[in-house]
Amino acid sequence: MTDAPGIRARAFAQTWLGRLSGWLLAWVGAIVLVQILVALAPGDAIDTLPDPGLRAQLTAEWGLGGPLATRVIAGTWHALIGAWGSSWTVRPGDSVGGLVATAMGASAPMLVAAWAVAVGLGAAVRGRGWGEKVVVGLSTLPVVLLALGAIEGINAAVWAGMSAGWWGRPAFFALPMEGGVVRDALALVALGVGSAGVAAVAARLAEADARIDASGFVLAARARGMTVSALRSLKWRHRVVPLIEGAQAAFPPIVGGLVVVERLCALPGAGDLLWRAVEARDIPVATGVVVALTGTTVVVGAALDLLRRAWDPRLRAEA
Amino acid sequence: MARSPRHLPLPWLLALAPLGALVLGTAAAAQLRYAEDQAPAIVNPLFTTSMAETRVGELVFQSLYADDHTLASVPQLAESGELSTDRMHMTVRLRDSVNWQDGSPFTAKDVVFTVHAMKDPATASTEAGRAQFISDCREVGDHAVQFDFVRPELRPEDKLTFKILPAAAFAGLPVKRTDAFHLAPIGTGPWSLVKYNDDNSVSFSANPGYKGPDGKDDVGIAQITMKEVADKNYQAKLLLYESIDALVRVLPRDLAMLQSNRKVELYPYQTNSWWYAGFNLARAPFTDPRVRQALAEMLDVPNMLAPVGTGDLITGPYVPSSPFYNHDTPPWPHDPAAAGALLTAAGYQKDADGWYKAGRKLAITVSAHRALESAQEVTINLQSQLQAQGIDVTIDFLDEPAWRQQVWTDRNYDVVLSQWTFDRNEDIREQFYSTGSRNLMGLKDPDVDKLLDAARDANDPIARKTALRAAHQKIHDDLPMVFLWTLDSYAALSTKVRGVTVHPFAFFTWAPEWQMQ
Amino acid sequence: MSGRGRRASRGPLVALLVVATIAALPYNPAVNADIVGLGPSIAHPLGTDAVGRDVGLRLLAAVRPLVIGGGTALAIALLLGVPLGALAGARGGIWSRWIRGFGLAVSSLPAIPLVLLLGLVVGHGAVPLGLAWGVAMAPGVLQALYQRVDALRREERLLALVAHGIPEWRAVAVHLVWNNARTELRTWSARVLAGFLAMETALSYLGRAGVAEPQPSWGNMLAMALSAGSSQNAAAWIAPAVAVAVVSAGLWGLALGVPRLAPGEDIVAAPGALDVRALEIRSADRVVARLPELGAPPGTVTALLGVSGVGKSLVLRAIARILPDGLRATGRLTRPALAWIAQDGRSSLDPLLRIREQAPDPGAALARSGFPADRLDAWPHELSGGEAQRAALLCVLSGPSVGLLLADEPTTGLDPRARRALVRTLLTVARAPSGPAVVFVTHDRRLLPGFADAIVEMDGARPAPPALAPRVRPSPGPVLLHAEGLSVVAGLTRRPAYPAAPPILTGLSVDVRGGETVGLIGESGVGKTTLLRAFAGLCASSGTLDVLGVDPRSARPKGVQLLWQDPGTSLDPALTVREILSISAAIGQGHRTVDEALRRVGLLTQADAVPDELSGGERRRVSLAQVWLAGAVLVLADEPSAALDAQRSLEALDLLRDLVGETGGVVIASHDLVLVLPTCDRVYVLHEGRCVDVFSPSEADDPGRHPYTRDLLAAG
Amino acid sequence: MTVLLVSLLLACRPAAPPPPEPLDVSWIANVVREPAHFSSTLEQNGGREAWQAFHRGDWLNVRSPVAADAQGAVPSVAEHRAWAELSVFEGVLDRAQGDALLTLAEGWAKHSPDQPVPKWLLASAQRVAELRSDAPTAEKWRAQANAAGIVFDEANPKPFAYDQPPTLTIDAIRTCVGAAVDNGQLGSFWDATGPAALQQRYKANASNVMGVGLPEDLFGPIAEAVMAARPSTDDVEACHTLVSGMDTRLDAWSAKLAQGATTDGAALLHDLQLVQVGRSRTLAGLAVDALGRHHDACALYYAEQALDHADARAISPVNSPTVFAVIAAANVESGHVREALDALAPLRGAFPEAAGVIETIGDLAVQQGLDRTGLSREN
Repeated sequence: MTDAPGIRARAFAQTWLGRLSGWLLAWVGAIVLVQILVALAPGDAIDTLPDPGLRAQLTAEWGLGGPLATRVIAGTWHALIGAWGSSWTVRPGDSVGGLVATAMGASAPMLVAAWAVAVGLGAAVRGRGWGEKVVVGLSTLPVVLLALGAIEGINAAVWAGMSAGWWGRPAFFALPMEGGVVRDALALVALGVGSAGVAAVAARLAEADARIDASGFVLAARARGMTVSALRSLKWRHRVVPLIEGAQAAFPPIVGGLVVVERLCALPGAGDLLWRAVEARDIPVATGVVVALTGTTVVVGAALDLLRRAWDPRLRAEA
Repeated sequence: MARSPRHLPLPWLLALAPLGALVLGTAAAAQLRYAEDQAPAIVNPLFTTSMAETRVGELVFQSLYADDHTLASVPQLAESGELSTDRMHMTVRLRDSVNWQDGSPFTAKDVVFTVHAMKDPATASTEAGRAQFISDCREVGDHAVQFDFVRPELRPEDKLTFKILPAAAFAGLPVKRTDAFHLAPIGTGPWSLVKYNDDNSVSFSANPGYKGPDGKDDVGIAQITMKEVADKNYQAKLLLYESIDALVRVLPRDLAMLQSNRKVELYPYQTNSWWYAGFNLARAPFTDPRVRQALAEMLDVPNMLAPVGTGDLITGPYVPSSPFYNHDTPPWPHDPAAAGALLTAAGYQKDADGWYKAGRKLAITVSAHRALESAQEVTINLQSQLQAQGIDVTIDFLDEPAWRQQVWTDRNYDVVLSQWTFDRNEDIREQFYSTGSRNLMGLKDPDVDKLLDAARDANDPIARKTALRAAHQKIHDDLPMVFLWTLDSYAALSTKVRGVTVHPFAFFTWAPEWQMQ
Repeated sequence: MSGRGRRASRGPLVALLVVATIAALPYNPAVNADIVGLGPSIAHPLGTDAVGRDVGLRLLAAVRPLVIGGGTALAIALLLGVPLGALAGARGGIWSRWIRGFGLAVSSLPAIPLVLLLGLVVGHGAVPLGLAWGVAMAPGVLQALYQRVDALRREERLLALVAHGIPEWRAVAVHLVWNNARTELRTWSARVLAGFLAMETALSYLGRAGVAEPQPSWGNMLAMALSAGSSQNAAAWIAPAVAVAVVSAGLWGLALGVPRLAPGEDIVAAPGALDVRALEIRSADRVVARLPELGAPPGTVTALLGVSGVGKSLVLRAIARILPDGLRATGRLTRPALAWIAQDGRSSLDPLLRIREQAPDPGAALARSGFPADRLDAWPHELSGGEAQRAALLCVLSGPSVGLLLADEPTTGLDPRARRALVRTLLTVARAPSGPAVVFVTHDRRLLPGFADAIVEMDGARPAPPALAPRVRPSPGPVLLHAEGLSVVAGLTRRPAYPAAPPILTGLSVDVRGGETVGLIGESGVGKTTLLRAFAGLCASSGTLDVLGVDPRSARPKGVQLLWQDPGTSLDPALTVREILSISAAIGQGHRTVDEALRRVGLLTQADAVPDELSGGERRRVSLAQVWLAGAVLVLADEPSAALDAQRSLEALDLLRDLVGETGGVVIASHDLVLVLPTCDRVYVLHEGRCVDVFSPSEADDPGRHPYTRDLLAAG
Repeated sequence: MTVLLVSLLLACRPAAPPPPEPLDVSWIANVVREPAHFSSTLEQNGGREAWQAFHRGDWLNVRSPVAADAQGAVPSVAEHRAWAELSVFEGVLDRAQGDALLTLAEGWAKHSPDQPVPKWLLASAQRVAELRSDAPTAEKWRAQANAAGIVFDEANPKPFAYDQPPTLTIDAIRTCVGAAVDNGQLGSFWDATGPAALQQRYKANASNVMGVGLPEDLFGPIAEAVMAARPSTDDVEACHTLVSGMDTRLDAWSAKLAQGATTDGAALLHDLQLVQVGRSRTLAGLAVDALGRHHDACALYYAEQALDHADARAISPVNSPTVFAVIAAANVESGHVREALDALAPLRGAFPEAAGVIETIGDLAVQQGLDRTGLSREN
């Protein structure tokens, strides 16, 4: 505690850089895992390519003849340096990097917004009695059920109203093909609510609230007769770390749910691209998307980890 | 409960904000949106295998001659044609005012390139058969091409209907499926492909330089969008919901719903198509005709058709309305007992849980294309029927690449469930001739070959009809496949699209005359 | 397993049996074109689907892939996550870092994309799906297990179990994981299953990598029913949708379900000087504390005294109206504006704010509280115990004035000098002009003279244990422990840590003979606990060390037992007293019986209680019984008097002496010289990394004592 | 969210269109109001079978028992209606077959220059041209036929006898003229004049009682409303407007009918598909009319509109045989010969005389594809 500021700053930087490099290592590890999976595929997926010339060219390009370790290392290296090759079947010849970047760009707003919905809802409904029960209950429904229910339900209702002459054809009708902003909002809510992210956040907050409520400083404040709203302003600071942890826990399921929602709601994006790549057995594209999604998870995880540490002096001291 | 604004759940506002924006939003611009089960993988007429590709090709490309409204061949890119007296050569004068969609002029070079590409073995064009009648072709000036024929041709303009590609867009021969061209095709057609969108839709816009027949150079619909909607049932709903304007193929069971809607009109389309379950004739146990017949007689085909909708059962490679259909050919009876006897004769023994031969259970894999409509219901039915009679059935739904590889290239399958669609000529030669390029089952029957040759060489309708009716019977007896049915086949278009005439095969041939209200 | 555990286990078992039966039902997916898309009828209660199969039967048969796939996922997740998590948690350090790093790498792969990719590799079906999902969920299980086991390790429970003689693997597997991480296991099992259901439904619905027709799955039933169009049987899509919703919600309920107590209900307080009448605090089934009368005029100091577990703290909290959930107070109460200071000063402070931010305008309060001004910018976790109490006081004093200050055991954990100083400060606060009334809880009678104006004694709800006969000191037996030139290093490892940490105690020479009780005295943090652990072979040390004839650094000496500062540390909270003791009896190879032990420590009636249901004193006695049953020859007791009132601590020490017998030795580490001196044959005073004084009780008044020793003696 | 969505939806509310003026077909309204009366009337007259036969297109079997009891001398109204339908239907078939035959004969030289025109074709072409009073064409083919050695047996004309009794059976006209002239094509060519002969036959009888044509009968009021407004050129767009207008009125009428209906009446209305049948008959009438005026595109449009596509492979009350015949005829005329065959397929079993038409048109379709390469695609 008596360290000179310089030493302290250095220690600080060291820990933070250490955390960051840990996350980076995790990402590399994840890429290696992906590469192992791909390399283990029985009968190379490339065999399904109709063009023998292209097959030979790609086999050489990807070193597919070599032993497992070579392929994994080569694959990981390519993934790391961004040499993701070109698409085989989804958009034959297109650069995977470009395809994935476009798709990730399309998905990013949805991902972030849905995540915000999950975290925000989880935080907003926490401790609101029936509101919490209903929203958390809804959030335990699978994304597919929520999205489907919303799409079919809204379509049926709008169609019924149109048939009865109550209203004309709204611009968003025929979800998910037309949809526009309504579809986006629906996908957003389905993804945010349905990935159990709300439940994860609310559960963490509930746990934290119980802990906070039982902690001495809150009791002391209550004993002094602090009002509920004043207490809230006292407690919010302590809900930040659990909220960050909840947000961290909520993110990967949302990434997974992205695939489902983009398919169901006919939205272009990384999930949709992955799906199509898998359908068309386009290994480079599928691998590229998974690596990119993994990267996103890692970046988000790392950012939140550092944020958490920045927020709580005790964690800072621990590091 | 009153709550200060600070505590209003922010995410709800976030979620609702776009809804608010919607109030200010405007409807989509007028354009023709049509749905396909699967977006065409390749927009290159040299490699067309599916109907979706055919339809897109019709929008973007033109041929020397094309069908007019009476389905007679009339010049499209050609100006005129002159057949030599021995009918072995033809000189086609090309229209000289036509430009490719990238602005370069259309010349004789392009025609010669296209023909050479089609005939080039290294290119392996799936349309090679259409150029077989041409032995050679060469430029005679910028806007004239001379064709030499293999045999005397009576009406070569009826065959010069393949799409023409721009030579300058390729690096020469051979042409590859993966050439960049397939994503940014350049044609002379009424529409040009603008973009493969991220949602797998494809946008087309009217080609400003389009030169139509008889000086009709303007196109009624400025924008066309092809949307990929995998779920057929959903396509019908989208049409009802006015989210798309055209549906190229309606599921039979949706017909009632669509026709009761006053905003939709149905057009018979693509009616010459039929389903089959084909056996791999090169693979045991299907090498044994008794096994094939046993399987055919085990199947209760009407039962399989029931979930799909209404259709006609068939006994051979034609739809019943075809002039070649042999109405005297009886269907295989649904007779499990007789089928059992056949299997016994083929050396199988019935055990408590199935048919065995040399200790191995009779088990087959049925492969079907994922995009085949209602394939799931049909395969489930087929599987259930055969399993009830002691034959193990595995279902394998294949994606487009896997289908092309396993079925077309490797012939690696037991039984395929698929559908063929023919144009009005109903030429089954490629499917059943022993060296036919689409003879996926591998049928090799000299009698069938003879009949098909006779039909090809026939120069009067009666002879061709007679030969093909005999071929129908023969193919039925050979049993390379169980012929299943033909379905009610309609396209549906919104009444907003006016002036619609649908080409019975290529759909969009006369689309330049369509208008959007 | 506790009684509650046994009662609760029947429900899930029955449910499991039902599910397994449903999954094992034979199912033939035969189609029938004659009954396509029929609505519900008697023959088909849920109607038929688009190819004429009974929807109800399919609904049931769809359980099978869920059971198979979910089971696979669960097995994989648990098999990967539990051992790794437990290992990381139990070992800590580099192990935990690498294992958790691996978990992080796996968990960075979002599950559904991973499953899709894996589907390319291993194909479709319930088992590959389960495999992939299991791998994807394993990091979650790992992390949860790690956190739980790590927390238990930090509470030194693992150390206590190992020191008690339980093999490490068994301590981890049975006690930490199975007995104490069961909530995590249940929660994560439910989450794995719920997640599998969601993913399987989604993929089967979307028709890729999920369960493919004709095998039923709720997802593909939904897909077929919806694609068959609205004219078909509506039950065909409603039924699977409802099934998914219900099962998913049920599983999540299992995963999230936290039993919640009814919120506490307080008596209404009238303003005025503190006056409590007929206060009764009750839980759902019993009265947990009772106080007939308490009054405190401003400016006075009142001590609330009573044996451990009598409910002193609850009374304070009832007055402050901050009773925990589930408790309820009745009676009459008037009170002025008040402030309350928690037992541990640090917990009274907001850990996320610097002291300056919590007491924004310290001014005169700074001097009154005695908080050093140069520490105002410190974080609470950087303060020592005494500083923290003063900081809490500072916060109270710098706030709006109060008429009553409630302090809950403010002196616990403080060394004598700090304790005296704090008491003086509290008195100053009370005596100041218009100072508040101070009511404080303590079990330490020695604080009271010259400090408390009034003493209120609370009666225990349970009878005190019988008094013990005075002890006769036997003559010293053989050497049990011999240490010479010993240096110890802090940290829980037998091998010196890298980089080498400086020893916290050096040059120690200690001898313990049979029948002796030896005290190690020093203030908090001097290294008493570390020294005790070094004796038991749990900490690294250098120098000569011989315990019961062996060097504990190379082999665990049999017959050495540790008593932990918190008696609960060595008690598995999931087991009953009898179960805990029978494990100890097994360690002692059954020479002594559990019933005898219970009788000796006077806990026969509490044999079926779990540790949480016992008071601190009772827990202490259970830990003594443990030590006796394990056949302890040398007992190393760490602050055995902590959290006990003086009478109880003496009783405990006597009981310990009694249990060890005439040939056994006892080493007591304590900060309270005065308390342990009467019990000890010899006392080693530790100060600033060295042993500064050694003496027997009779030599205590020797003027040649080290000044620090004199200081300690004076604190009493 | 829901509230917002609904309010948003309501904002899209369309301006209410003026209510269309409903039609009134009184007897249907009566059926719906008093279904029991309708049923008993049907039973009393023993007309149930006749009604069913009429509506399934089995026109030859429309027999009224009442009329039969009266020695069959006077055909019942139902029978005349059936004859009227038949005459129209046969007329359309005749038209289709005649067109096909002439085109086939004309195209022979172009598509099969190496093959002589078959004798049966020469004979038939000559006969068709004669029947159509197309003297130059008839003369051309007669010359060729004569040159080929075919002399038509004028002494034994095929049954053109307009004065024969209505008991004339189908068998009588199924005689193959080809057999007389060319043995080689036996069984593949039917008397091209059969339908024409029949049409004349039924027309004569039907018109005796109640005049010609469909529109004026059962669903006359519906037809009257549109007939007057039918376009004077072969303009499909105009037809579309016409049909849309009719549909709007029909929908309004249908709604009005439903309002006044008893439960049984509504069920009967639904079972008998009276509105749909009326619509279809009206459109069929329009189609026949358009065909008569050589408005082929319009005829095709009307007929396609008349068809119940959900059950387009079967003759039904909605899918009258005439509709199929019109589609075939219009398609043959516009060159869509193969498509004409699709339309005729449902008639194959029910109308033996259609088999000849189908063969002829089939031959034409084959002929047109002689020089083409066929295309095939998956899916």
